[in-house]
Amino acid sequence: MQQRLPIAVCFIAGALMFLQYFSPHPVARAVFVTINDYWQIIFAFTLLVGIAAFVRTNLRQISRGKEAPYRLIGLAGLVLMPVLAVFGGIKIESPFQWAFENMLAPMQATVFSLLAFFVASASFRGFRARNAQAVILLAAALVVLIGRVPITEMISDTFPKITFWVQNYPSMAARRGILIGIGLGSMTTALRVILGIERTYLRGE
Amino acid sequence: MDIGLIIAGVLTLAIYTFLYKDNPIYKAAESLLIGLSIGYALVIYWQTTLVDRLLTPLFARGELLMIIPLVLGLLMFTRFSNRLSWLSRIPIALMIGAGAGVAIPAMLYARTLKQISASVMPLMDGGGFNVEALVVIVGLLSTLAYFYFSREHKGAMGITAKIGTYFLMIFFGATFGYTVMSRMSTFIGRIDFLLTDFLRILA
Amino acid sequence: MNRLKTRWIIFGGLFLIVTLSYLTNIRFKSVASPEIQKSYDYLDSLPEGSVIMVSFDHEASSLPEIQPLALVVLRHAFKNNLKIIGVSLFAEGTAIGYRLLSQTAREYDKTYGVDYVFLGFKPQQISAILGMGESIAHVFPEDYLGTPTDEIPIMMNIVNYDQIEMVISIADGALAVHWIEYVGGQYHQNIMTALTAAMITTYDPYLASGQLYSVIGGLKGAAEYENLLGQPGGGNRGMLAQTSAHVYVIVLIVIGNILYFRGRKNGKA
Amino acid sequence: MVLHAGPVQATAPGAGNSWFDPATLPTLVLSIIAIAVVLYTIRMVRSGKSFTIREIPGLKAVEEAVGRATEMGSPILYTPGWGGDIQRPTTIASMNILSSVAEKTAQYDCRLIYPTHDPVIMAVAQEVVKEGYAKAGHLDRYRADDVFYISSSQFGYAAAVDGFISRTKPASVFLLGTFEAESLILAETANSIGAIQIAGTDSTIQLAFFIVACDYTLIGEELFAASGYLSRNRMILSSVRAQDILKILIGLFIVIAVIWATFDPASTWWSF
Repeated sequence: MQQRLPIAVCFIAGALMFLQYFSPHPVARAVFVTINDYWQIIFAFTLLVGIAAFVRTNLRQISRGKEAPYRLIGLAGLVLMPVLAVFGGIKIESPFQWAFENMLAPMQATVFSLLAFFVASASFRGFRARNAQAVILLAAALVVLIGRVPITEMISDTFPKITFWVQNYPSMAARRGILIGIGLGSMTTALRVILGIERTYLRGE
Repeated sequence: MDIGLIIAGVLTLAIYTFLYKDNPIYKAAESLLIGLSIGYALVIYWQTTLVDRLLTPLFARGELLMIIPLVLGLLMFTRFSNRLSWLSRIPIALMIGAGAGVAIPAMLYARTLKQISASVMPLMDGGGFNVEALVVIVGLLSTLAYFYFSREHKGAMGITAKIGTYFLMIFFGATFGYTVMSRMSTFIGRIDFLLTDFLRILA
Repeated sequence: MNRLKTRWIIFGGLFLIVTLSYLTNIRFKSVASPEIQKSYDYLDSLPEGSVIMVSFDHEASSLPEIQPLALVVLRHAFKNNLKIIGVSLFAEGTAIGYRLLSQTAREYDKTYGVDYVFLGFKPQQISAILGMGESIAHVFPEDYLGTPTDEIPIMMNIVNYDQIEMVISIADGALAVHWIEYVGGQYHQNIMTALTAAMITTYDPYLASGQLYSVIGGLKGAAEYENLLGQPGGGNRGMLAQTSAHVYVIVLIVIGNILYFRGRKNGKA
Repeated sequence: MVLHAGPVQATAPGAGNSWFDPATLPTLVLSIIAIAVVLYTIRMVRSGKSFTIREIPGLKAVEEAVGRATEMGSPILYTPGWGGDIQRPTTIASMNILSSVAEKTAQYDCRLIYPTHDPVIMAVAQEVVKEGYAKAGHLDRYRADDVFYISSSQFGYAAAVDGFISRTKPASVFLLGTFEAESLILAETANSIGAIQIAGTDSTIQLAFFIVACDYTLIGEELFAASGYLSRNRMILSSVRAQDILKILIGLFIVIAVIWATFDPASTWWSF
């Protein structure tokens, strides 16, 4: 029961979602919409479970005195957003949106922008011409980098042309090879899951 | 000066201190970021999913069938019990199964069929030899050979796979080069915020 | 420790170079690429009063790159007296979309509800955009500010995509693909995108097949468009910084290799 | 933060009342062929045949990475990236690799830290790691708190894992799963503290960053093959074999279509 019921649910959901793909019939559409709706709702609940686990771990560590100030900041942030939403709504110019625009969004954008620095340090370190492959990697990167600097375009249109060619033929061909491989690997994994052979999610106990 | 801008500026700088090394200021900003982002997700999902798609249909419109996802969702909470936690596998199984079911045709269509058709081009074009078509075919087939796992890469297979790795390297190098631009833009955007809005050096 | 010091030098260099070049504010006279020209010409050719839909399909973190892109589109539309319906497929794009739209509207003295409207965000992107193919008011019974959609002047004559000339998706991810595949595919709607530079290659196949009308890509695309509009802005301002950052990365790669070969010569490769 | 789109179907639902959409015929045919091939190889395994796969450079590194962490007395950090959810095939492949890594860390008594952005992945990973420890006979060494959920927000997750890497200074970092822009942030931070990075993903753009920044990278499909190799799971190995058979068929199809196209450019039977 503990194994069979989930496997049966998995199989039925999988088979239905597979079959509906090929059908424009209203019944098939309804199946898709229903399962998709359930999916979204269950996901929202798992988020609640995750948050509960997060709060539990943090409280436990605070009581042990481990990094208590930081843990408290985290929990305060977590509580702040719902409180603002409850008291001021979530529409434009609400305190909730204010907190989003002035606290959360700038921090997210800044973490994202760290990438600029890491791109620089990785370039310095990762493009050394150690062997034939590394030379090709280096050459392709340089061609595109140079071809995409606005100044190069003003000097000559050869580089942008080479860049275009590299991207659209050799590079595109390899990308397709990777995509086909991933597509096949994903497909076989998905099939094992539906057939109940792959039971990673049933592990434990 | 607008208090919001000051907060945003200070938080921006706090994150940047990480580039020097991990430190209490970054750690505090990081904790705040994690907390706020979880709180934000909670509010958004609560409103757009739980209220709009579950609670309103169920209680305001009386769609009794919505009890099913409600129960499935609540089963996730059995994870906190040792005895009943197996029940949470049912909703997980539904999610995994549904995802897998839709993945099979979607993966085969978008990642396989579409890619195959796009690669077929005549080798002779308007009387001349089509170099591009040849490059694409050789690139694709040799990359596929690289991803052939059942046999050791020796002999003809080895050479083909080796050519495949060269094509892969072209792709990786070009993609890296291409993405540098975008990554730099984000940083330039932050500098713009710091110089224009926060420090008001540029007006 | 050496590893960290090298990083600090690299990071510090980037910070300095970008900040300094941003401060100098030298403008480039970049020629518009055919792609940008095509986008510009299309919007320019629409008669006054035509309606376009602008969808803010991006997250807050990519705003730095998205903002100049969004602004050229919105400015061009308002300048030519086109009407704009704003929507968003990402929760995070909602507040930003509304802000950009109302900010640009103020520049051109446009009235909310008459010249433009912002309908807000709907989750379930696919069902939302397909639903609008039947009836926009059905998907968005009220606008972002809570006014019933059928009481808004601009929406009076608009039922679905049939009354809309072009959908422009401003995206930092794969969301615009939905517009192309579903709205372009099923409702034969013209689709244009304004994309972050990293996403351009993802859309190449759609551009090649004609499913996508045109792309305005990255800060560079925004800068070129700004020049066509005759209104240099964020795109242009960032161009020198962009160029120097680019050159900086190239220089780093070269130095990295010089050090590597010198190290190898000295026998410690 | 991304609102979850959920499963997405590739064909536009039509308004028609027929049960079958002819536009999906090629996909259906390929699906049937693919399923048949997979079932065939599964049958072969059931009747006692075993498949082997070629060496993958990144795989030996897994063993090394665990050994190195043990020697240094430092933990191992394993994270599946922000881009995937539990039903994503890459995530499942990553779980299979996690299972063998957990077994090894249990044997050597090396701490294994697993932060994730997805509560369901957290739940499953806890079970997988626990089972790995049980298999190695060291259930007492398992720490549930080391497999934990942090923010579903992309850069909240990135900032947190970054902080974790700089503070716990793991000897080895495994970045296996679906990654987006956070890939390079994590890889470079791991490098800055001198950790070995072993990466693998199905996101093509991020592969480029991993290749440049990481010590070992499993490229796309290699991730699936690796999960079979490490877990010695015969069913996964049979799937790898099935993928290879399909690759041959695809290769043949392309060659024939190209030759056909060369002599008959007007024909389009190969476009779907």
